[in-house]
Amino acid sequence: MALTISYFAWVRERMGIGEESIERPVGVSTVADLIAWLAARDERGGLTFSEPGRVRAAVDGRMAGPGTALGRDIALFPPVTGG
Amino acid sequence: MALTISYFAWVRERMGIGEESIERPVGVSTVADLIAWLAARDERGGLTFSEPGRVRAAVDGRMAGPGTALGRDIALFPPVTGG
Amino acid sequence: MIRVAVQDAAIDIAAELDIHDAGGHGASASFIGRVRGEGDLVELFLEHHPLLTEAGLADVAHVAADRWSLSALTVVHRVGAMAPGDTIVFVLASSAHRAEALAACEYLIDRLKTDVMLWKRERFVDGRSAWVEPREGDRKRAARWD
Amino acid sequence: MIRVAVQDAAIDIAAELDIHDAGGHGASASFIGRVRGEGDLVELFLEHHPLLTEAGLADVAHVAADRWSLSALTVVHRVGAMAPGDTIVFVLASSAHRAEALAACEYLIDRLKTDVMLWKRERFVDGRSAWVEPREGDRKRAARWD
Repeated sequence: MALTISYFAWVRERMGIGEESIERPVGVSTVADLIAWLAARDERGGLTFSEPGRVRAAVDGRMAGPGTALGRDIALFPPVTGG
Repeated sequence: MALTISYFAWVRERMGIGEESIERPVGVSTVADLIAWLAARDERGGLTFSEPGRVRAAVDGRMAGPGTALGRDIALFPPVTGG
Repeated sequence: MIRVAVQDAAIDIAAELDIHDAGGHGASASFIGRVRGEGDLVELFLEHHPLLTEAGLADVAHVAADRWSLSALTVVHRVGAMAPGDTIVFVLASSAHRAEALAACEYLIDRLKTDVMLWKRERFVDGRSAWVEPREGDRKRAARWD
Repeated sequence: MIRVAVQDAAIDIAAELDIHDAGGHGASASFIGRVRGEGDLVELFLEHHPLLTEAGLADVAHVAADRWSLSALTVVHRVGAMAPGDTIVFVLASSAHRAEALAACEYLIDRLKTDVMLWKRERFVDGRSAWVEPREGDRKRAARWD
């Protein structure tokens, strides 16, 4: 199944792209699974996600935790600093 | 010694005047003394100050309690309702 | 900068905001109090003391400036006759930090209600007129800061 | 009335205030957050999520509207590149009662800092650029409302 991943702030800068589409890898079913898979995929991923605890996620437009099941769209980003 | 008394809000309306000057009566040395004296002076005073606890005072520009000594100017008024 | 005014004229909030905006303060908290039109009110008249009202506002403003770290503070109170919807009071507190601005703004409006020499009289459509009685809730809110 | 906007354009505070002023609400509490110019900052860039940022603002606004008795609520957040002194965020809460307006305004600005998808990057006069780290103080202030 296709999965659209978007990146924001320093996660975007380190990944070098704003968005990508991938086929969901076998065995990757939660946010934490995906982050671990991205960290293992290449050097960029390894550097970006060396501290998974610093990364937040939204799945299909809703804030998500590490154990949240993946949907069609996932956004990965640092803790927010608005206001 | 001359004493200027000013009245505000319903205290002014009941007294029928905004300000008056009197010679300080013998034995009248505090805010409470003056209010008691005004209440005894005439019918208007009696009606205005029938409940002395509803009246507040300022002496020479500073908020004052019943026991505060009189100065040159005294303002008598209801509890405030600004803002 | 502390600015305190008691005036008959309508309060020009945009002009007051411009002064703080020019200061580039990180945070500005404001409060606007307006005449409510409930109960067939046609006029609110606010009586003041020609000397003590402004002095009282200035006292409250200086206490706030001592208590919180503020870079600018404005308090404008209208007096005289007002119609429903008119602005009675405007408080604007600016600071580098939002918590300071918010707390000072709330303090000021709470204290204005109980500490400054102002008296409200309401006039209604049927001709009735009455002085507003102080509210216990206002006294309690003001006392939170003691 | 709840109005939420995320925009690149400068925030027109006077226009936003006019909308609430026309409503004749008894009390309006507002908060203005501006770009601070400390530490040789030359630009603040605010990145947002094209869909989720406005949805997040709307969520926070609706929670406030459920929690307090409000007659009107406006939240406008600027995004993109800003200079020191520019307004980043404007919150305006109106109610018949001042305590409700003040509490809702404070709630909104506290929650915006931690719950809405926005990321600040600062650029300094020497060319350095850095993403702003979340502050523990902001997290604690936001958690007071839980």
